[in-house]
Amino acid sequence: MRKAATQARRSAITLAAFATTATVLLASTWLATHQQVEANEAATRAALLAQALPAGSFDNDLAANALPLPRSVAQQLVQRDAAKVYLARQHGQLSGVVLEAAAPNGYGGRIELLVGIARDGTVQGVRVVSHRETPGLGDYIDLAVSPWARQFAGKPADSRWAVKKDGGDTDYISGATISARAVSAAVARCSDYYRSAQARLLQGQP
Amino acid sequence: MSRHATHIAQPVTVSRVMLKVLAALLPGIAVSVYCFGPGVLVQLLLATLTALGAEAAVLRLRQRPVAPALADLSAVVTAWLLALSMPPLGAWWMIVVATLFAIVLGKQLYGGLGNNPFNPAMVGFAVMIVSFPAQMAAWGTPLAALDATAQLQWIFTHTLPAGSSVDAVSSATPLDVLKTGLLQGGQDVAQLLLQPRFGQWGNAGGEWVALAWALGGLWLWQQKLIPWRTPLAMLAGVLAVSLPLWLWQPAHYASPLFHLLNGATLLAAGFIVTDPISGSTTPLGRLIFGFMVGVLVVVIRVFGGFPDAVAFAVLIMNMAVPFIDQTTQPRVFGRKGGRHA
Amino acid sequence: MSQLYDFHGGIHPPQHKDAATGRPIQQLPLPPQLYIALAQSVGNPARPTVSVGQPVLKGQQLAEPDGRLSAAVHAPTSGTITAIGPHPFAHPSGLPVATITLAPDGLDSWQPRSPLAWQDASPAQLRSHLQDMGVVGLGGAVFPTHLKLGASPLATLVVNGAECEPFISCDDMLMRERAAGIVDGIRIAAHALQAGQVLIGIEDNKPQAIAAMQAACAGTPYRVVSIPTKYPSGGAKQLIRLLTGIEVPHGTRATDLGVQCLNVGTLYAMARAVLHGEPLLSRVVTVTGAVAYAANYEVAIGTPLAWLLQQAGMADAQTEVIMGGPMMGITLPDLHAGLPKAGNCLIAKSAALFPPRPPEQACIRCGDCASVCPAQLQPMDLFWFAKSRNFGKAQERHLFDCIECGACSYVCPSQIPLVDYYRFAKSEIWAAERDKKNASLARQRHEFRQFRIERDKSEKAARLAARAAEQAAKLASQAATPAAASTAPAASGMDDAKKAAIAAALARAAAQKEAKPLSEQHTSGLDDAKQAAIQAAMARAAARKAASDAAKAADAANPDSPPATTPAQTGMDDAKRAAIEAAMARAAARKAAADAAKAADAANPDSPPAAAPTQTGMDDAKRAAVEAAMARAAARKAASDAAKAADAANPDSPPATTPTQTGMDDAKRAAVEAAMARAAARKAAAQAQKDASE
Amino acid sequence: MDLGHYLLILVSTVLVNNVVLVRMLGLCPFMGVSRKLEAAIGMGAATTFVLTLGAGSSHLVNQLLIAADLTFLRTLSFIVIIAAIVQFTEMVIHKTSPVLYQVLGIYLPLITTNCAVLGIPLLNAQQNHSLAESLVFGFGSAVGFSLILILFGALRERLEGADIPAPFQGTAIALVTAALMSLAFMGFGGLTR
Amino acid sequence: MSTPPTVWQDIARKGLWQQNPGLVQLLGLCPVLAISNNVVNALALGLATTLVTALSSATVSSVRHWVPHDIRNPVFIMIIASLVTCVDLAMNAWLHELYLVLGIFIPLITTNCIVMARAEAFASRQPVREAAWDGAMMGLGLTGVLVALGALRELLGKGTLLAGADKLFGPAGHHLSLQLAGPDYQFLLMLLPPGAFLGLALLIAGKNALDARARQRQAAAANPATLANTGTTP
Amino acid sequence: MNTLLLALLVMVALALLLGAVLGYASVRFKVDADPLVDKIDDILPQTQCGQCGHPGCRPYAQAIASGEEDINKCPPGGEDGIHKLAELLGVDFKPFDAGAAQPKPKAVALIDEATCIGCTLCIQACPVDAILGSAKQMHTIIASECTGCELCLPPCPVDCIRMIPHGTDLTNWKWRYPTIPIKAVKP
Ligand SMILES: Cc1cc2nc3c(=O)[nH]c(=O)nc-3n(C[C@H](O)[C@H](O)[C@H](O)COP(=O)(O)O)c2cc1C
Ligand SMILES: Cc1cc2nc3c(=O)[nH]c(=O)nc-3n(C[C@H](O)[C@H](O)[C@H](O)COP(=O)(O)O)c2cc1C
Ligand SMILES: Cc1cc2nc3c(=O)[nH]c(=O)nc-3n(C[C@H](O)[C@H](O)[C@H](O)COP(=O)(O)O)c2cc1C
Ligand SMILES: Cc1cc2nc3c(=O)[nH]c(=O)nc-3n(C[C@H](O)[C@H](O)[C@H](O)CO)c2cc1C
Ligand code: SF4
Ligand code: SF4
Ligand code: SF4
Ligand code: SF4
Ligand code: FES
Repeated sequence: MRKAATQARRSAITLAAFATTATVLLASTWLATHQQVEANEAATRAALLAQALPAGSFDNDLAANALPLPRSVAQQLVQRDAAKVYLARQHGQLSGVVLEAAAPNGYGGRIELLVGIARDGTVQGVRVVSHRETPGLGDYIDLAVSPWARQFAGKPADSRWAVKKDGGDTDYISGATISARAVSAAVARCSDYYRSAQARLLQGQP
Repeated sequence: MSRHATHIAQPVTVSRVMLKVLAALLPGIAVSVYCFGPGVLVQLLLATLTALGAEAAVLRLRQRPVAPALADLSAVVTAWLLALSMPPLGAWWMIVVATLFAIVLGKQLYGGLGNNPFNPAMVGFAVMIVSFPAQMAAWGTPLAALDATAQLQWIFTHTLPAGSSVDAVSSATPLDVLKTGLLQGGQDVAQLLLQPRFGQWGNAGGEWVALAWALGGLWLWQQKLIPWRTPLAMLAGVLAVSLPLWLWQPAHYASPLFHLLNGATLLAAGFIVTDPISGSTTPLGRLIFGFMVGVLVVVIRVFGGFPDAVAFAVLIMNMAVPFIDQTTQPRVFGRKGGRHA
Repeated sequence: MSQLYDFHGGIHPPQHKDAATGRPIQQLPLPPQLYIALAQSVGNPARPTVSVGQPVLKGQQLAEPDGRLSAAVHAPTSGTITAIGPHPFAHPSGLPVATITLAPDGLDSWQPRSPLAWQDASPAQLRSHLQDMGVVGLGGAVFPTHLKLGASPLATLVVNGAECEPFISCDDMLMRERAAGIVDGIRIAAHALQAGQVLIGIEDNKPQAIAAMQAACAGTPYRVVSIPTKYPSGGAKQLIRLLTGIEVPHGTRATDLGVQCLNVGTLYAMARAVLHGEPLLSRVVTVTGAVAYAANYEVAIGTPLAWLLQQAGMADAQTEVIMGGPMMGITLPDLHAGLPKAGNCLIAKSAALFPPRPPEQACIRCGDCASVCPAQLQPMDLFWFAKSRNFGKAQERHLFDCIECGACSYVCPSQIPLVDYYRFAKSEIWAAERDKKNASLARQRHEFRQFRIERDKSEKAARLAARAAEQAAKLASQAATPAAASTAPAASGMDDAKKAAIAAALARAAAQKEAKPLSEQHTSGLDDAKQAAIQAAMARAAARKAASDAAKAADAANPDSPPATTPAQTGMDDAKRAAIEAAMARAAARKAAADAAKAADAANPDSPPAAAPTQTGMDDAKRAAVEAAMARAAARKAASDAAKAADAANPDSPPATTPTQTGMDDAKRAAVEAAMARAAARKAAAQAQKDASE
Repeated sequence: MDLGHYLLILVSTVLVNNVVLVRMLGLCPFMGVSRKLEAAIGMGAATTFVLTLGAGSSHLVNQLLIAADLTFLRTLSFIVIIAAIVQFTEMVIHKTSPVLYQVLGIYLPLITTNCAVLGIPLLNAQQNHSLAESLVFGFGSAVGFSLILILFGALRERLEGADIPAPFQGTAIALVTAALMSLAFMGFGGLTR
Repeated sequence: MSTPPTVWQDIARKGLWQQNPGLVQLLGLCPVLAISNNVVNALALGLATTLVTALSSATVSSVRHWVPHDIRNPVFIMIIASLVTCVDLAMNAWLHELYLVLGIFIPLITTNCIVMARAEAFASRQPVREAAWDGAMMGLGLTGVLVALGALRELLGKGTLLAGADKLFGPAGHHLSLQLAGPDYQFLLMLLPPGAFLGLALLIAGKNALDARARQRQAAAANPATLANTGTTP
Repeated sequence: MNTLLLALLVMVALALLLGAVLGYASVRFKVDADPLVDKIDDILPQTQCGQCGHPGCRPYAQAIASGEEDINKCPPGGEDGIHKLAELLGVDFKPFDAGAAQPKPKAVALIDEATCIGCTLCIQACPVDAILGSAKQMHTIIASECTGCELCLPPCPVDCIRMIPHGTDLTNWKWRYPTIPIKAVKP
């Protein structure tokens, strides 16, 4: 057992030496890059949110201005216990909000969305964050695949939030109505919520 | 003269077996043609020609004798079963591509008849539904008023004569309609089934086709060409999932009868799970294989992403066949207990 | 009516039995030549006890069994031995085997027959009588019958009258016509086995046989059971299962489960052998198919098949003929072979009866084969593995439980000759096992050699070290005497000495350690001794034989005898040479025996170093072999000298190559025998070693 | 959270998002150790052990790293832990079960370089799983891996006898088979909506 | 043949063809299959991997004498992991968009079997320069397979080539993208996991066929007499 | 700097702990013998001919086990042997090493006893002690023990040893492969 102890010590020290070198290397790389990385990440986040609200319509850091939604609202919007609303400000004034939302009844399951709404209730943008719609069929709702989602930009609050087939305003792709229907319904819920909560939101409360 | 250890043999051949399978498909084909029109025959023809051509091409490449392989007719069985699973009015290139994948990828890459672990027809079908879900979801309405020339025009040019409704060529299948309806919410199964698409037993016209498949299957069984275990176990698997669900929440889940008469359930029971090559061969293995296919069909139909799941259920279980076979070896004469992995 | 226990699977091929059952068993005249192969049972070929030119009487022993599984061979009629040597044989390989050719003299005169008073005889006596009479199983396996009568008491004796294969009807006719004789046989077997019950299973497509057997069994406790016609109900395992419900697993003897199965023909032959002292000289053969006179014939063993078929009216000598049934029989490669004891049926093929098999197609895994397999195997898997030479897997799936009944081949819609694949796989596996066994023997010998070289080396090293130590010690003592001498050399001298001594001790220890594993086998030493003794005995036998051969050769070479192709001188020389050889061999044998005795002594557990016996045992064997080889060489030299002398003496005589060759052959045989003995000794030693280590 | 939640994770990791066929992790052992069923079973067992343990311990380390704001050390620390677990397992198996060791052969050290073994902890970290979730996620993924490996092993054993066109013999046909398996597994898509 | 190949040529030939990690050794398959649905991603990951293999092989080789046997694995892994993290951080900083696409597969280079395998099998026994060259060649071999597979899948799946090249090459990359089929064309199978397996199978089969042909030609050259009776095999 | 120190602390602690565990385990669970060698040796034909470039089968087995040698170097083992090794080691089958000796039919050595001068050189060469004889005496080969390694051929000064291929008899006759497989010509 003496031998084991010696061997253990030797291995431990060698390993520690390598660990030290590796860590120094890593830490210095990190130091060299972390500012750039953070900037990149912020930009990415901003870009994501910016697809929900047009650039130039706000000047604050949205991610830093997130409020948790009340539980009942979260239940309604995302069918979960927690969700956030991001407050966009222009010159310190509330200029719009971005809501986390979800459509539970997509063809392949939940569709996670960000819905941007201007101060006056106009829908400014809808961005699909994640979905499980059938590739090649229902995935047209994703901006990466088709510009379908852009049709929501600028739609007034009192639009008929339903696919045309059901008598609404939303375009859809025949053979994959469900996906469009699900997104439309989710946007409708957001719009409704905003209208009911507009006053409170203007005061920075969800 | 060749000298074999056994000097006499029954006068059966693979070609004869396959011919009988084709014959057993005829009643179903007849009803299909009655329901969906002559487009079905076009699909069958296209599939057959493609299958034979593909098989010949591969064999030629491999410098193998072509004629005997074509004469065993197994490629035709594959082609027919595939054609019968595809939308009857699908575009011509769809059945061609599907058959190519079935024969080349599903069968010949493994060395041809007898070597393929997966059901070739189902390989072809799965490739298509994954690649072209939209086109694969569009079925013609049964008994739709679309004449032969209009069907041909649709299949080959993707256009319709003036005045024909697109619904006649691109309505969804009952399974799809039900699934969509339920997803949309607001209506329960009973209400949904009132739609004309469902007819009396849940599939206007389609139920007769299904029953004709069953007839063919029974004849095959009577001819001792298929074992009873696999199909029966499959139907039992369908019941084992659909019945409790239906009893539990009839508003959300369709009845077992609906599952039996819709989609490819009975076609599969008679002709697809019974594919001897890709199926299990041990007695217990056949029961497990069939039962699990039945279970998966309903589970994926009800909870999964595909309205009809026969192809995937069969492929998933094909994958498990060698393992099942190895672990369910029957007891050998004189030996204790079975199974030895 | 007793209960029947159906077995899994089975098939119902067309019967075709009527063609040959229309007429009673036919007798035939004696053929001009009889070709009696020496391989008439599952074991080794028998060893001839007669020589060419020797006249023999009917029933006289021609060859004696060589080992337990071997069967004696007798003269089916009286006549003269005209040749002993390779001749076509009824075997699928088409390889010729050692065969005794007998020219009948037409007198058919019996040697004195000695029946056995079986009721008073001990089972051992009965068994040895049966072995002497050459009785083997006539159901197809030609397993020596005396070995099947070993275990008593036995619960059930199953009598196999099923005859399930199409075309064959020899048992059927035998039961119809000679039921009483069969029942006599049953009586003897039941007595020997002390059988609790006797069940006679006959397929229900033989009502006349059933009736005859029932009549013959009247008044006895033996029960005739009619069983459903289904191939292969005549398989021993299937019949046992059918009649008793017992399943005999592969690798288990039926007697361990309290049953034994004997064919009716075997029992009839047994009755003849015991009650009349008649060895197994003839059998009933069904000759059918494309022949004019399909019937069952009673035929002498060794009858040329071509002649027999000609008698039965086979028109075309080129016709392919099956020996056995259409399910399990073999296509005969050469019809010049003599009828073997196993030959129950000859079917001349015709295109109508045997349409050519359609070409083989791929297995579609339909499972038909599995549903008919009486062994409950999955034939398609066996086929799959055999086809792809995956023999390990095939064995795992119990390839060796396959009884090669052919039911699977019969039903296969892909027309795959499945049994061909199983036979191929089985013989490959057997070959691999032989190779494996040889490889492990080779490894042992190689390791022993390594060990020996190592030992020699270390012994040498030890000796050297010891000498060095001595030297050093001497040096040291010399250096130590002058007191004034510097200490350094002394010390170093001392050190050297010590070092050398230590080295020597170490070397010795190592040598001992290495020697140990071998020294632990007392048993092997003993075995070696025994082996050596056996070897000695065999050598002596060989010598005796060589002498008698020589004498015979001398006889043949008698100048009076008609066509004296061989010069008398050479014959004389031969005799001389053989005598010399024999003498030397005898001497060698004696020495080997003495050595063996010594080895045995040495192996005595009391005697000190047990390492020696093993070594000696091994070495002895080798020494004996060397001696044999030397003897041989000497003999050969003598022979060639003699031949030269003869040549010189008689310039007219043709070159004396033949006798020398024969001499060579004899010598070779002796060498082979010695080698075999040695191999056996090795094996026994290895076995003993293994046993000891376990 | 309730049991159903964990069950869902399990079904999702084993079937719907199978590590090998859908996430495409752990493919090297999937291709390399599946020639024989026996080896596949052994590899599955070893991986299950390492992956579950690795998922749990790396979760703990991750908490530490987050607390100390050292997330850039994530990869390094995870892999070191996993390597240690693997090597320890290897030595124990080598000592206690030479048979298993021989079956797993050179692939046991390669568990360290099985992407799944690092990928799953990284996914755990990315998805902010709790300890229990991490464990279930790791275990489920490993079971999914083993399941596929075993079925594939049996399939490949059968393919040994098949008359496969020359260029496809060996790995190519194995990949074709994997393609068809992954095609079949697409059938599970949408099962856990 | 001409002069015997140098060590360097030999290493290169092994890495790029004979012992190609993706086609022959079947190591490093995960990124090959997961990130190969278009050429650009494939190329980016391949280059990143090459960088890591070369650097790690060199490092491993240079420290090989100081590492006790029992902690060989952890040490090698540690070296690789820190190199990978450096690459990861660097890409995150300067190729952010690509970084987002490649996602988890950058840190996973750590466990990319080929990196470790080369460290174990080659670098731990060879001098630094050979080891670095070997690592680079193996990495390039893998990159080659990645790009080939990426091209195959992108072409068959979407009918394009080098779509999104700007992510790697900057705005100028737009001009590299090719659209080779109608905009409607899409064959999803090739873009999904089954397509990845199938594509690699086709590449391997292709290599086998080429090798077989080469062998045959060699045999024929060595023994012209047999040329007549060896037909061409598929 | 703070970050760096913290990082160092964490990593070094981790490394120390694991290094200790591993170092301990490496001694505690040390294994000496490699069971693989036996398994490989079991497959090799034990001809001991050295055609693989190793002095006997076991050294070759050791070389394979340690990964130094390929599995396709043993001519007497034939392709069958390569298959078995490939299966054991879980690697792909590869055809015979093109440069090495190629398999040939099995044979045993036979000494022409008339020519033999009894020099004993062959005895020393035989790896399995299958040759008998002593100085100045004629030598003989025990056919059943001869592995056919041909090692005795070169040393014989009078070239009196020949290799005789194994013949077929009823005991070693084999059923042949049932059909001629329709296989394209092997490349
Ligand atoms: C395999 C498969 C996948 C499908 N995926 C989707 C999907 O992701 N989104 C969708 O809206 N519809 C999808 N559908 C189509 C629906 O089942 C249904 O046919 C359609 O949404 C309703 O038809 P309509 O759009 O013509 O009203 C899919 C169908 C199939 C067969
Ligand atoms: C498939 C098969 C069928 C057999 N059919 C018969 C048969 O019909 N009659 C018979 O006596 N032996 C038959 N045998 C041989 C028996 O298994 C067994 O060897 C014989 O009955 C033992 O008796 P014996 O030693 O007296 O020959 C058959 C063997 C097999 C494998
Ligand atoms: C191998 C292959 C061949 C195809 N051939 C055609 C074709 O000939 N005509 C066609 O319209 N689409 C063809 N497609 C499909 C198209 O690329 C496209 O998916 C389809 O036309 C979608 O159009 P639709 O939805 O408007 O019908 C083919 C796809 C594949 C994979
Ligand atoms: C009863 C029976 C069912 C069959 N079912 C199928 C099938 O479902 N799919 C298929 O491709 N071929 C089927 N075949 C044909 C054949 O078995 C198939 O082409 C092989 O899998 C090709 O090797 C069937 C054949 C028979 C006899
Ligand atoms: S009967 Fe013939 S085709 Fe059917 S499974 Fe058996 S071997 Fe295969
Ligand atoms: S030959 Fe063998 S495998 Fe075939 S049925 Fe008879 S026992 Fe079964
Ligand atoms: S080549 Fe000869 S020495 Fe080498 S392993 Fe084979 S048989 Fe043994
Ligand atoms: S080497 Fe040749 S001459 Fe010398 S003993 Fe051996 S066989 Fe005789
Ligand atoms: S397992 Fe090897 S790269 Fe993923």
